[in-house]
Parts: sequence; C-alpha cells; structure tokens
Amino acid sequence: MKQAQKEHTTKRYGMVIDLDKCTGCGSCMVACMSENNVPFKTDESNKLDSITWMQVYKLTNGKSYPNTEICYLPRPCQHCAGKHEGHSPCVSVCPATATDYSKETGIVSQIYTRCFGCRYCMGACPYHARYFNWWDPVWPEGMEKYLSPDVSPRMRGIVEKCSFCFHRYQLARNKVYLEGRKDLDEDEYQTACTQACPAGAIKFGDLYNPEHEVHRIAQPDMQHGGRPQNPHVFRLLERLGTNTKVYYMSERRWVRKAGDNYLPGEFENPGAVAGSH
Amino acid sequence: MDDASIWSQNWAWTPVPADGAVTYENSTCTLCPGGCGITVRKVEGRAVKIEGTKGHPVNDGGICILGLSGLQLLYGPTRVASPLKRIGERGDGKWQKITWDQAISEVSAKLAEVRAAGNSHALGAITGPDRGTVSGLLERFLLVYGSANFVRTPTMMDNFEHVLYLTQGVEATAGFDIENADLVLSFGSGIIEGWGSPVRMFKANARLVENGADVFQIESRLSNTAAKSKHWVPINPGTEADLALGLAHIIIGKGLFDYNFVSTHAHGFEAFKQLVQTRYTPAVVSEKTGVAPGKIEEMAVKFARAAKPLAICGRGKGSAPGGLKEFLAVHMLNALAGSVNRQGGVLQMPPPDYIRWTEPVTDELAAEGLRKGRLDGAGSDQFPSSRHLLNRFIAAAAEDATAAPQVLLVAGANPYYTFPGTQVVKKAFDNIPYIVSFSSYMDETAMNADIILPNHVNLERYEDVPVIAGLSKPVVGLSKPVVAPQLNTRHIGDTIIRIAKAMGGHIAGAFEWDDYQACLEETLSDKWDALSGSCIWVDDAYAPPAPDQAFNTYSSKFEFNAGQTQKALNADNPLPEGNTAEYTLTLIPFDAMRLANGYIGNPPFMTKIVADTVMKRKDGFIEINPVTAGKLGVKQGQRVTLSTPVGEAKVRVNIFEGIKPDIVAIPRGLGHTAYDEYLAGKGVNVNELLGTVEDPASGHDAAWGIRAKLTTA
Amino acid sequence: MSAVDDKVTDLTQNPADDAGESPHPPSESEETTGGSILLFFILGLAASMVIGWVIFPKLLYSEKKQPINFNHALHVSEVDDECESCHFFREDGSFSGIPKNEQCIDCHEEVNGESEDEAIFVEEYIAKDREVPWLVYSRQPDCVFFSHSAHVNGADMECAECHGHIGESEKSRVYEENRISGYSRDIWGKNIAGFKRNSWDRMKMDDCAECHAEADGHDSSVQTQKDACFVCHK
Amino acid sequence: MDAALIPKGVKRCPMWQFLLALGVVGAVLAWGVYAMLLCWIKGLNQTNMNDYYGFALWIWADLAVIAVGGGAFFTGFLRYVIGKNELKNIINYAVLIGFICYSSALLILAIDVGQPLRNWFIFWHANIHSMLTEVAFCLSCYFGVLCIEYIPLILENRQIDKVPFFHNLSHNLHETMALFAATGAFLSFFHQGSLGGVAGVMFGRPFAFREHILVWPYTFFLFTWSAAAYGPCFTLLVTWITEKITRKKLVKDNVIELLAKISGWMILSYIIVKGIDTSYWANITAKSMGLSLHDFYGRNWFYGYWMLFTELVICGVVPAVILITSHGRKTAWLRVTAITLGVVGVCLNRWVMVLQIMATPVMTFDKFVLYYPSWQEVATTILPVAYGIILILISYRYLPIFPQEAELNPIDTNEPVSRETAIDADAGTDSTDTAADMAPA
Amino acid sequence: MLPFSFEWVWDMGHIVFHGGLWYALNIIGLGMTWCIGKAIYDTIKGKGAHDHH
Repeated sequence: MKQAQKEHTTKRYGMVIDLDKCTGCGSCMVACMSENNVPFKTDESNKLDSITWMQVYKLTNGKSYPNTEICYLPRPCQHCAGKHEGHSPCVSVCPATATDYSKETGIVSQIYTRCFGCRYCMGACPYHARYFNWWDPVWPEGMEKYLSPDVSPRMRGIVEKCSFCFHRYQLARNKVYLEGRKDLDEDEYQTACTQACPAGAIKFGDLYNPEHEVHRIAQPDMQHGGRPQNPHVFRLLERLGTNTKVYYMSERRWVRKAGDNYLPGEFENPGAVAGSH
Repeated sequence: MDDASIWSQNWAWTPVPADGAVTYENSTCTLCPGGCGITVRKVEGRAVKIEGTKGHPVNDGGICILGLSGLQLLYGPTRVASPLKRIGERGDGKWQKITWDQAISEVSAKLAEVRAAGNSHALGAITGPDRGTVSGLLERFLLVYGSANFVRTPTMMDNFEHVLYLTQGVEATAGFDIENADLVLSFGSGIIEGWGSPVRMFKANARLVENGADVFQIESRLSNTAAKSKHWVPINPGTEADLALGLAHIIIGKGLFDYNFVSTHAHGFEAFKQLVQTRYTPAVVSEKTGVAPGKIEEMAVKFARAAKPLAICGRGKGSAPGGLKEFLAVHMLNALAGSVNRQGGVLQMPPPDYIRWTEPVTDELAAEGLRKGRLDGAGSDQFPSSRHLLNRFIAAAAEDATAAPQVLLVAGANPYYTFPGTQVVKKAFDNIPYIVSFSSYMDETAMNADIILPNHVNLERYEDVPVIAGLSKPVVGLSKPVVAPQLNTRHIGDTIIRIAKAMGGHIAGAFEWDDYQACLEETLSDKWDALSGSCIWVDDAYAPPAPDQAFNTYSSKFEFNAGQTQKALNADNPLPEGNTAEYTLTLIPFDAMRLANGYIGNPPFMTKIVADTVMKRKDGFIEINPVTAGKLGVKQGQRVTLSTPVGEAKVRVNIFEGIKPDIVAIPRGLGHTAYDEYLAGKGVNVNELLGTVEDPASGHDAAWGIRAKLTTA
Repeated sequence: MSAVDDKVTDLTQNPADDAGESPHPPSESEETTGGSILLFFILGLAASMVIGWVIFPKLLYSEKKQPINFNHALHVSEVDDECESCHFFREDGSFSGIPKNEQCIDCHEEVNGESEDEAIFVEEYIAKDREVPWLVYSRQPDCVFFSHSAHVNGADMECAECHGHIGESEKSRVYEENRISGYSRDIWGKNIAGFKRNSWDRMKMDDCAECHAEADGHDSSVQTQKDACFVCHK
Repeated sequence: MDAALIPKGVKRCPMWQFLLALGVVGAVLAWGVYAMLLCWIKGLNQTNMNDYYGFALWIWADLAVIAVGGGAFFTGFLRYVIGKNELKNIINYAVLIGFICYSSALLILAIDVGQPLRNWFIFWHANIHSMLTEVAFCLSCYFGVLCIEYIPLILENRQIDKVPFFHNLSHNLHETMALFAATGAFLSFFHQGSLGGVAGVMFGRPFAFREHILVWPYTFFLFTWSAAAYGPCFTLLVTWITEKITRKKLVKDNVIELLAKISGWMILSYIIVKGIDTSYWANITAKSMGLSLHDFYGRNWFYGYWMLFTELVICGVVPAVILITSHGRKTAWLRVTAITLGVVGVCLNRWVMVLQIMATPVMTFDKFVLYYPSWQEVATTILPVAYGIILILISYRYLPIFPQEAELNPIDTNEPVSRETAIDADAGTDSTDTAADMAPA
Repeated sequence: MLPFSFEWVWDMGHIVFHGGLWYALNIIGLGMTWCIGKAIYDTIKGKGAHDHH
C-alpha cells in the first residue's frame, strides 16, 4: 500500500435489545436468513441441527396458570471480547485460525473456507450461537436466484455464525472511501435484523461512541469490561467473563435474572455476587 | 498445495451468487391485507432481498416474516408454472400443460355454454378480502355475465363495518388509533399476532410499551399478545360480549361514562342501560366469563377513567368475522368512553372509492340471472346489511347439487384449506362441475380445480392495494412488478379482460381496456403519478368527522339501540358445536405469528422457525394446561387422538401453563396437503376439526371453537 | 511464502523420486559404482526439471481463449479518463468491473473498423443483446471480499499495481485455468516456482497480506497481529 | 504353512483357526469401514451429533483410547528413563497397544472433522493458542515415536531379521530407544495434558473450566496424570485377556505386579488431586459463576451424582486401594477387578469431560439435552477395536512380543487342543478383545 | 507451521511452542537418521548377517 493509513477508527459494534418490545415474531431470524444466504431443509423441526444465526428463545417465569409470563429473547452471536480483548471463548480455541476477533470493530469473524469442521468453537460457546453445516446446502431449483453475492454460501462440514452483517459494514466503507469521508454514520451500517425488527426492539451501533443509541441506552462501562451501567440492562452470562457486545433490556426482574446464573439470594443482593464487581 | 486447498474450499455444488450492480425498487406487499411498503434489493435483475420501506406510513422500515420470505414464493417450487388442465381425478395432481390461448378459449367456451343455457346465475366467484381493481374486475365480470354470486372472503372488518352502519349510520371501514391510546382493552385481538396490518401493529405495540399504556388482553390463552400486555385476563372463550356488557354495566352504574358524548351525541342510551343493568350484573358476568368480579370492576374503572381508552375485538389475526354481538358490545364500550372518532379511539374511515368505472350495459340474459339473486342470501331480508356470506354460500352449494354453481372462479383465496369445516367445502366442490383457479401457487383449492390460470406473484405484477386493515389514515398502496415474470403466468386482470373479450357482446363491451395496466392507470388516474413513484398514497389530511356531523342515523346521533342492534345484543352467545357430556373439552383454533394461515401458505423460512412445541417432523401439537393433562393422564409429547363432532386427528401434546384448563388449542396454518415438500403433510389443519355457527344477526360464521375430546389409544 | 516453498518441494523433489528412484528400488545387494550413481542422479534431476517446469504446468492449466480479442491500448487512447472510463465506481462505492454491453453500445452499435473481433462483438453480442462471457484473469474465489474503493480511493493505489500493464495490451492473453482449483493462473502466478518480480505477477492471499502488513494500522486481528480475516473474507 | 514366520521356541494355533478369527474380526472391521465411508461421502449428517453435541461419541472414544494408550508412554518412561528393567518384558506389548490406540485416535479424528480434506489446515494454519493445535502436533509426533518404537518389533520377525540391514537397524534402534522413549514421554506428557486442556480452557462452559497454572488449566495435569495412572491398567488388562485366550502365561507375575503397584500408587495420588480439584471447582470456580454442583449433577438422571461417585470412588479409590496392597495385587481376581475398574474409570472420566460438558446447559433458559449415537458412530467407534484385534493377532503370531513366553511355555509338552471352546469364544463376542486363534494348537 | 506462514507472529508463544515442537522433531529425526545411517554402515561392513545376539 502506498500510503500508510493512519485512521484509527476503533469501534466496538454492539446491540441493545429491548425485551419488553420484542414480540417474538421472528422477523429478525428470517431477515438474517435471507440476508446471509442461510439454507433450509425440508424438515427443520429438529432445532438442534437447524441453522438460525439469530435465534429467538422463549423464556417463562416458571409460574403456573394464570400467573405465567413469557418473554422472548433474540440471541445473535454475542461477539464476546473475553477478559482481555479478543479472548473470546471461540476465537481462542480454534486450531486453524478460522475465527478471529477484530480489534478495529470488535466483531468475531468466521472464515468458512478456512474452517475444517472440528467444532471445538461450538463446544466452547455457551450461547449456542455457532452452527454446523451437517448437510450440503441445497436450494430448490431456481431458488439460488435470490442468493446474495455479499455473503458466500457455505459448504457442508463447516461452522457458521452471525457476523453482525459484516458485509454491510464493508459495503458502507466502500462508499465512505469513494466520498473521501473518514467515518461511517450510525445509520449507514445496521444489521439486517435491526433493520427488519418491526417493533424497533433492536438497536445497533458503536458502543464506544457516546452519540450512538446503543451507548446511550446500555451505558457500557468500558473500564470494567463493558458492564452496563443502566440498571435495566444486562448481558447474558455476564459472570463468565465473556464480555459480550449484545445487551438486553427489560423492566421485569425475572427476565433480568434469567440472563445469568445466581446462587440463592445472590440476585437479590448484588453486592454479594463474587467476581461481578 | 494451494490449488488443493482452494479446491477443497470451493465445491462445485456450492452455488456462487453472481455479483453486479445493486438497485432498490419499492413496491407494496400484497401477501396479507396489511399494505406494508417493501423495498426489494436487486443484483443485476435478480431480487435478492426484501426489506421494509423506510419512512413508509404503514410499516416504516419494519417487515414481517411473511413479507421477508416473499422471494421464496417468487422463486419457489410452489408456483404454478403455466396454465394447467386437469387430466386425472380431482385432487390427483395430474395436469396437462396448455397454452394461454387454449386456456382462455376453454374457460370462455365453458362460460358461454352455461350462459346460453340460461344459467348465468350459476357462475360463482370467491375472492380474498381485497377490494381493489382485481376483485372489482371480477365482480364486474359476474355482473355483465349475469350472476350476483360474487363472494368476498369475510374478515373482522365486515363486522366492524356492520357495527358502524348500525350505530353510526355510515358506510365506513373502521380505523383504530392504537398508537395514541393510553389504555387498550383487547377482546382476544392478536395485536402482535397479525391483527389488521401486522407490522403497523408491532410498531403500535412498541409505542404502547414506550408510553406505558395499560393493555388488557382478554383471552383464554397466553398468546404472544397476552404475553406482551401488561395484563392478561383469561376468560372462558366465547363470552367476550358478556364481559364487554358487564363492563358497561359497571361504567354506567358508577356513572363513569362520557356524559357529554352520551347526552349530546347519542340516542337510545336508556334502553341500552336497561339491558346491561338487568342482564349483565357483575355476578352473572363473572359466572359466565370466569373473570373474577374484582377484576371486572378494576378493568371497567380503569377503562372509564383513562384519558384515551380504546376497546378492540376480532380474534387473533381477525381473519374470521366472528359474532356481531361481540363487536357491537365492544363498540358500545368505546361509545361510553367517548372514544369514537377522536384521537386514540375508533375512527370511521371512508371506504376506498376510487374505482369509478362506467356502469356496464347488460343484456337480458344478464338481467335474468341477476334477478335470481345471491346464493348466500346476503342483502336479503334476512341479512339486509350483510354483503358477502362465504359460509352460507358454501353451505348452500354443499347442500343441494342443483342449487350449486356450475362454474366457480377462485382468485386470491384458498377456501378448500382455510374454510372452517373443510368437509363442507369438499362436498360443495363435488357439487360444482367446473372450478377455475387463478392461483399463483399450487394450493389446495388449485389442486382441486379443473383448470388453473396462474396469476403473477406479487413481485411480478401491478396491483392497487386499498388498505382497510384498521389504519387511522386512508392509504392506497401500489404493488409494482419488481422482476420480470419468471414463469408462463399472466396477470389475473389481463386474464379476466381476455376471457371477457373472448366472450364478445356486452361482456366484451364492459371491458374496453387493452389490458389490466391500462385499466389500473385509468382507475387511479388522479393518484397514478404519486403511486407509480412512491407506491403509496396517503390522505394525510383526513380526519374523522366530529360527533355532531359524523352520524347518519335517523336520529343523526350515535344509536345505542337501533332495531338490529337490539336484536343482536339480546341474542345468546353462539355456542360451539357438540355435546358437553361426550366432549369434555373445548377446542379453540388460534393464530400463531409464525404460521401464515390465509390464502398463502408458509414459505420455507417461516416453517423453519416454527417452534418444536408446535410442530415436530410431521406431527402437530395441541396445547393443554398441565391440570387438564393430569386429569387425562397424558404427558408432554405424547401422541393422542383429538376428536370433535366434525372430525378427528392424531396430534401430540404440548403442556403449556399459559392456557385455561379444559381448553385445547391448535394453531391455524398447518396440515397443508398441497404446496411443497417444505410445508405439505406437516401437522393438522384445524379447519378439518371445526364447523361453522351462523350468526343470527349477520349471517356470518360466528364460531370460535368446538367441543372436543382426547383419547390416548 | 511458505506455500511457495512447499510448492518447490512438490514440483521438484517428488517427481525426482518418482522418475528416478521407484523404477529401480535401491537394493542392498545391487552392485553400483560411484559413477553410475552420479549419472543416475543427474538424469533424475534433469527429468524432474522437465516435468516440473514444462509438463506439469501443461497438465495443471488448461488454456482458454477469450471470446473476443480486446485491444486495451486502442480503447485507452480513445477515452478521456483512462481505466476509469470503463471500469468505474458506482454511486454506492462498489466497483463496476468489466463493462457490460450497455456501456459499449454507444460506440459499438455498428461495426467500427475492420477487425474481425469487432464484427463478432457487434453481431453476436450487441445485436443479440447477450453479454460477453469474459474470462476474468483476476477473478478471486467466492470467499474473498475485495474492495476496489478501499484500495483506489482509500489508499490511492494505481490500477497497475495489481493488474500490471494490461491497459497497454493490444491483444487478450490466453486465459490459463487451473484444472484443480478452477481459477486463473494470474492468481497463482506465472512463475511456476512461485517467484515474482512485479507486484502484479501474482494475486494470492500472501500477496495481499504482504502489502497489508507493510501499512500501518493494519493489525486488527488478535490472532495474527495483521489485518483481521474479515477485512478480505466474506 | 507359515511356520517359517513364527518366532522360534513358541507354538501358534493352526492356520485355519487364525484365518477364521481374522475373518470374523475382519467382518466387523468391514462394517466399520463402510460406516466410515458413509461419513466421508455423505458427511456428518450420518451421525446423531448436533449443534449442542459438537463433540460426542467419537471424541470420547478418541480421548479414551489415548488415555488407555497412555500405558505405552508411561511404561516406556519407567523402563527407559526411570530404569525399571523388569518392565522390558511387557514394554513390547505396551508399545503395540499404544500404537493401536494412537493410530485409532488419528483415524477417528480424520472421520470426525467436517472437511477431512482440509485436515492439514490444523498444521499449516495453526493457532498455537488452541489446545487442539497442541494436541494435533504432539499427537502426530508421538505417533511417529510409536512407529519408531514398533518398527524394531517388526524387524525382529524371523524372516525379516535375516536381512542384515534390517537386523542392524533393529539393533541400533534398540540402542537408541531410550532417547526416543524420553522424547515420546515428553510429547505424550504434553498432548495428554492438552487433551485435558481442551476442556479446561473453555471458560464459557463452567462444567469444563478450570483455573490456570501458567498457561494450562488444571485439567492439563489431571489428564496426563490419569493417563499415566490408568494407562498401565489397560496394558495389564489386555495382557490378561491375551493370556486367557492363549491359555498361556506370557508375562511373569513380578512384572505384572510391579506395574500394578506403580499404577495403584499413581491412581491413588491422582484421585486425591482430582478430589481436591473437584471440590475447588465446585466450591470456588463454579460458585463464582453462580452455579453449584447441583446444577451440574442434580438436574438430569443420566448425568447424575452417580456418575461422579462411580468415577471417583468405585473406579478411583477402590482400584487404588486394591493395587497398593500387596494382597490385592497378588490375588488375581482382585487385581483384574481393579484394573478393569481403572479402565472403566478413566473412560468414564473422559466421557464426562466430553459429553457432560456438552449436555450441561449454561444459559438459565437452555435445556439439558441427551444424545444417542447413530449406528454409523457406533460402527466407526468399534472399527478401531476390530483393527486393534487384527493387529494384535498378526503381531502376536509373527513377532516375538513376549520375551518370556518361550521360557514360560516350553513347547515339547503336548497338551490336547480344545478347539471348540476357542471357536465358541470367537463367535460369542463381537467387540471386546477376542483372539481365539491364540489358543495353543 | 513456519515463520513464513500468514498466521505466524513473532511472540513468545509462537517461539516457545514451535521451539519445543522442532526440538522434539529434531531429536526424532536425528535419532532415526543416526540409526539408519549406522545400519547402512554396519551392513556395508558386513556385520550382523547371521549374528544373533
């Protein structure tokens, strides 16, 4: 390269999902599949081998009729940073460097052509965000026409996962370069699920950037592994030290409690939680 | 080595999508009546992604799963690739490909034959709920042909219109300003299951959450809507009207109603008051509905005291009309709260009126046929203010072979699958010798038709979309061809025009347009420029008339007690079919957000995300309460037989805390026999287990469930 | 680089083994003199050189002709804006690549000049509204994301730095397709041993990486301390 | 017929018996090979693995054979590095068993990955921070060492030994064997450990995660230790089975007892350390993540407390106690019980460290999922067993595996043959080590 | 993996890991070379044809 590119545009892309707004409709899941060329089979009712980068979980408060409550929780790849930036559970274990953590965007990548299918990363991920291609992807005749050139279709025998629609970042950067600008605007790079969510429950942006919605809502404390300072915001399995970039928000206590494991009494008395402060 | 590595990374059978220039095209989604704006991303002419149009007044960038999956319908295997003529028995799926000329001459010859025999009234047509030019053309065709038997698939909107006609004396559709309400009483309306315009309702629901509005979801099952509401009020199904009138009892009794509205703008209040005060005391209502008296009072007081309360009804997605009593009772609550034609309330909306074609000239044969009237009795003395009664049409056709239509045209509807009481449809079809389907997809009705003249799918065709799904502004969308037709299909409008032209005479004379596009441009002349550009026309200036000008009743006031209202409110609740001794449970169908259950079946992406507690491999699940399960001794996932007076089905059990004991619930939208291998043969079509119950006041199907039993053998 | 080394081994050593040794497995009982061993060795080396440098490339690559001979030099002299006249950026920042008929049609609606290729182009493609199935020398595998915008607009690179002096060519070169991987020899490199003299001689991952490693601020990967994988892969 | 190939001074069963046994085991092998081809050609959808069980039966089998194959490195270490010379009488067999185990492990790994043709990426594009990379490198290298250790055995075949070059080579290899054994011990130490590390570094999986010593989690050392402790049990067990089938005493008791004693003390020390580790993990590590032992062992009948008890007490403390007491290891049935329990124990440990990790949900709203292997998985897992038996059959018949065999079984005694029993034994068992042909002829 | 590879980083981890690995490989390689070499030498010397020890 001719010119050294000294633009340190370090970002930490992340999400805030308002669980009180999420209706469980599944638009995020389908938008993701259709954006990212996710294949489908004739029978997808076995959820243990069904590829859904974005997966909506159904949580219940465990109470019986008529006090039952339900909450839906969309789960994309959490893009963990780990205890020290880049020490994601999956990235650190991949033997062939097929998955990587970008210090520039904070996004965990997965390179399909490098992966040889050992599935160690799947074992390491507590969120089940990683999916294996047990079958060759097959589209009914003629349906290949809708495949997007921005994302490579995957082959059998490798692992795939949510990329925060990284190709959209790349395409947005193209324009930024062309126009000689320095940086992306907040709305220039949005994931497909964020864009599709009819309830507006998903927000996406740069957690480092105080002007971005995600920062304003989650108020991440970057000095302490990005821990949210908004009391209604939580992260999944915060206590494992995965340091995820997907934040969840709910007014309901039981929902926030469901985000992590607690010994009896711990959730009620957060000061006692070991290792969380 | 590198070669080997690249080779092992690029399997020849993994497709490599071609790159190219990216363009975006706007259109309007017609996969449901919601009228969302869609923006299609294209790469060198291939459509690769459907997104919601940003800033669109209906959906503002949001999009539902059906809309998102549109490309799977466009490029998918369910489509009918060319005109087909049946060669085997009906339903065998043996077809012969024919040319469009053959198809049109065959259908027009058949129609000419029936007409020449003086049986023009024996032509029937069933369409979807749409009210644009496509169904307009079909209706016009029947008119000049000489048949009154044009039947539109009814929805909850038919009842809302009926209610507005009875209470406010207007021919109007209903709009709901949910976004601005601060309390919503929903009598089973699936606000986020797809009620009205799904994406708009998702957004409205998010607004309600933001505004901290109280939402009471009144239904016997913890639906998604109930789960997202502040309050879930489980109720005995079918008693919603009683609850509404019970609430009215308290509101009136406590004098909490909008005094100004009632005294100045309403008429017949005293009679209504007497009705609710005598028959709907809290004790009675509590007994009937299963809702505690305290809860009833709390709801009534909160509703009446809210600044902008709104009561809505129409179960689930609102695709079934339901009972008139319930709609009237709920509307009375809005009237008591003064939430009529004001912000956050029910708004009377002008029905789409841009179709102003010249009155066609008809001949004697046509006049003769029209005099024979409608098979379904809509508009007759019995049901003077009903317009289309599909249930009665089908029942009449099933009952008597001589009365049944000799030719049936079906467009934008799939009654063979969606009609509750599928057996009756089968019987009716057996009595109809010639069935023409215009379906783009090989759905159940097309499968059982004699000839298919496939329409373009929504992304290939022009169509006007007057949105009547409860929006608070009049909206007309335009669906535009985004890609060139992929298969040998033809626009249904063109097909009708061609058939008409082939028949000659006055019939041809009524269709002077060269083609459908010419017809559409002419029809929308004043809006065409706006529509062809942005695909959307909104009457932003529209505001519902003020109470002193709105009502067109005899009294020029809101009528609490018009003749038919009285009749409807005094009627008993429609009861489900079946005796309680043998059938100890009640089966209710429900609308699930991940199952399309109308004319269009689930595309693969939607089926993919259906939970494994709804469908597992080929098995469908029923939901029952753990208490019921305990009583019957069934376990999670167990296979059981579910029987109703109408039919029986093998299902699996999903034990669910969020359902009232003694209720069995099944989602609509599974159990297809047609479409593709991604959908067909999975789960149970609940319509095969249901029947219809005729509403005495409107003639519509008012059934909300059926008695049922479970056997483990 | 490592891949290259490995290739050398593959190409030179292995055939030597095959050609030289296997027909005469060394046996302890065989009587051999020093001279014959040496001769044997030299012959083997020569054979392996021939196989490695001449026969192997022939086997590895199939030669394909472009559908039409394209004269870059002529076109460059006719247009104002050099390469970008035909290979331009679209508004969204994406790169248009090889022109479509749409761009050519302005000048080529009718046959210009005497060239036979011109006649074929106009009659077979423009007139019939078919796109020319060009064989793209620089086509990368599907897993590669390459942003022309980042390189040309962002880093101010010249086209020639990667594509060489193709703009001065008067004829379309033969397109050599790798029989194993299906990609052009331009990707792998002309030189079978893997040496390159010019930056445009080869377009493999290591070539990209070499340049990326030199530029500052390209250390976003925690795995490699170089550019993160997603920078170039999709 | 093949008398010229059979080692001097020992007797082997008739050819037909040998071929019959080969045929029977070969059929099982063919079944496994068929399943293996299915997995390669049709892909891993042939298995019952899924996105919750990315690691399943195969990885367990892999870890288990490597653990029990640990007898090779540890015996080698004792013999060549520590200098326990008595063990030379069993080292050949230990090496053979180790060789079988390691080649099986590599074969299973080759089936297990999704894109077998890209296997070499693990070497070429290695991420050295991954425990799996360390496993791959050390495993392959150590397999090389085992080959080197196995070669001299092959060269000692009567006919091959006649070739002077091979004879010399064999001789030289023997002389340098200590060097190889030491290197092997070093490599094996690391890869046994890194197999444990594979689980221990997964900090997203509290069931697996162990705190670190340097760059290695505790499981690193526990795995090495347990392989060293339990590996010899397997060597002893297979030797015992071989002796039963051949009806010969092949290794002298003092050798057996020495190895048993060492194994016993190793198991005891391992179990103590494992106990400390388990309680530290349950009380400190897991609790800091909001989890208790109950979350791991109390929520699913299959992965219940019984498993923990069996692993630690029945298959840990019990064999240790038997083997460290002189009476225990001298009493044949007690000794055999102990080594059997030991082998079961280490296999159970590997099972838990592979499958229970996958089964235990971490997110509170996630579910405990059980998994049942498909027949293809079972067949491919039995495949290496069949292969191992065949290799033992051939090696035992033609190579001087047991140096003490001739001495312990002078051949001039003419005992009657009981072929029927031999054949019965043959047909009756399918998967466990059967070598009926070894019955004396 | 060699330092030429894309993934190589000049840090302690890589040097220690590969150092250990290459060390072991070298011992094995040299050991084998010595054994084979010595065997060839011995054979040429005519040792061990029927020399059973």
